[in-house]
Amino acid sequence: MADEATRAVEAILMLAEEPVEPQLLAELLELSVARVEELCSRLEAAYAADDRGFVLVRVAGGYRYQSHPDLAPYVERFVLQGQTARLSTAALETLAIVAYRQPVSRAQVAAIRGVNADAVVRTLEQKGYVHQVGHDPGPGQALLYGTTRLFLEKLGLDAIDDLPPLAEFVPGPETVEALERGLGAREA
Amino acid sequence: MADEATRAVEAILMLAEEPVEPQLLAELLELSVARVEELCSRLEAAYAADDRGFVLVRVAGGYRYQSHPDLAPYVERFVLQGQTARLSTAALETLAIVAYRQPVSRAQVAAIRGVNADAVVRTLEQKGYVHQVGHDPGPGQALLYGTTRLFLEKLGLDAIDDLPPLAEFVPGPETVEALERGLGAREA
Amino acid sequence: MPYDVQTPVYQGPFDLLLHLICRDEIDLWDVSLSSIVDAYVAEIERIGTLDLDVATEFLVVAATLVELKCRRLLPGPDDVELDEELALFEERDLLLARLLECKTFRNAAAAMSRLAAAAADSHPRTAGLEPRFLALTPDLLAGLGPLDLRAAWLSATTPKPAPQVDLDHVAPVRVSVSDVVDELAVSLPGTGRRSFRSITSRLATRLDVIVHFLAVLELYKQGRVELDQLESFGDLTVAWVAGRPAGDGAGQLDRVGTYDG
Repeated sequence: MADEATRAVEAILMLAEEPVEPQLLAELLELSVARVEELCSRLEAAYAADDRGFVLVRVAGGYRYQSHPDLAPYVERFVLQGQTARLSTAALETLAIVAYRQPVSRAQVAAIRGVNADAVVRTLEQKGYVHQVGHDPGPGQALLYGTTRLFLEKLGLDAIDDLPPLAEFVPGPETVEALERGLGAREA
Repeated sequence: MADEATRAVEAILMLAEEPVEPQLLAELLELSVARVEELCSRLEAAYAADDRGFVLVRVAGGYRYQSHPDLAPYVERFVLQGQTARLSTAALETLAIVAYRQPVSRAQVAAIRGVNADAVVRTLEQKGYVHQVGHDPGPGQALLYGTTRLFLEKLGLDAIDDLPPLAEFVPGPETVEALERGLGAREA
Repeated sequence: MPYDVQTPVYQGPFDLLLHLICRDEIDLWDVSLSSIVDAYVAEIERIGTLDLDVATEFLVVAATLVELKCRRLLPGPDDVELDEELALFEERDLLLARLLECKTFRNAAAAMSRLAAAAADSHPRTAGLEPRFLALTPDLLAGLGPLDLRAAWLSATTPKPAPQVDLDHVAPVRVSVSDVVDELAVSLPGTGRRSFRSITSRLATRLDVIVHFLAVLELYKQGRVELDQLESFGDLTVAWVAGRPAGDGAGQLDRVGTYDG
């Protein structure tokens, strides 16, 4: 017999439209956040053990139901509309810079990519992946950007800290060498 | 070990916004309707046996997940907690499109927003902000929607003409194209 | 609904430089200056009508590369000041650092793209409230004003505004270094010594002059012209090397773009 709290979590998540934060669940159920997280972990495990076609995931700071990834072929037949267009390389690179360097100004993004970033940042803002988070205190008061909750949802991340560390992406020694050689820093 | 068809039913129902007819499930899964109904009955029974906080119900000619009726007090608390107290961006944008473009069909709204608008329009209709105002004279006879008196009252407007003008804004080619496509599209 | 269209155009000067160095595995010092500059000029031509900032960045990086490379071509370190040499190293290291940074974020972008692709296989439930609970929801329009509605309309419909920079005042770049090398190989043999200023006197833009200068350096490298400069910043005299008429060099002209040394 499942306990009432666990069943209540299932009921609430079934009709939530966005990931539900464990804090809110804790408040509604008059339980500690830790207990809520424990209940959710158990549910996740139970669905996996029962081999259900849906999963309970923690994303963007909350819990929600999603279809099981391995059923994507069936689901895609059903969800014809609302498919978002793939992001361009330029948009992805800009998004990466905002994600790792936030809060960051458009000028800073432009400096890293070597091209004007205004149009791309505007597009990302319209799509809801980045938003304005403040102003640079320095002269010029440049607008600063950060990533949104939607961004976390799209990447299936719980929090921005769950991004792989940037250090993992620093080019390897071969690339560094090739670049150094290319620029004449090393004799060929 | 659950079979693939059962899992696919769960996945599809999990992300459907409206009850899904067994005919559609049968088509998507390449099964007979009778088989689909059998799978769904088994799922209903399994959730009941596992004492889940949600139920699979047959409603309005289709299947959908709902919260278990005996958990209504928690759900009510969740609703009142204000998690859904303001319109989602999707709903607000849809409302704006209906307000400025009325009379407008759901297909046209979907074409402008790029995602299916049925569930959102239904919510707005249930809340009494929009209502059906007629049929498109063209083929398909799509239902056309407009805003209600309640909407005007809530926004403190006398008449719909009192909405801030969009004069300085000219829709770009994508929007125009989407509108045209929407006009030609069959009402979903 | 606006779509991002992926075009084969390079995403800025670093992109092009990374492409030249990494993807083609080219040692910039083994290829001719002209092919580097040609690649940059080609990109500037392609993007020139779109975005002045991008074109400027291309020019800055191209200029740095040209400067680095020219130092290699010019004879002996004796006449190069130590300070200048150090400044040049600094510029080079800065360029290297920027390339590495750019590449790092490019790798991160690829990883994020994979994460997004994996996440896209799993669709969220967004069905929302069951009708029986809808009556409970508070006034959804509370605190909403007409201007919010207008803003929502704009966010729903605003297409991506294409960047529009009026570049009518910028003359399009038409010549490449190899074109000019060909041209000079035809015109120079008949004229003996000519000053660089007279060669370039009718050119409209600074970029054209630079391209001609690079072409002259290319011919010098091939041993087909002699250069004479009496004083720093003075005019350069270009003389065709006798005995090597244009016809002879046809084979070599095709090979502009590769150095032997």
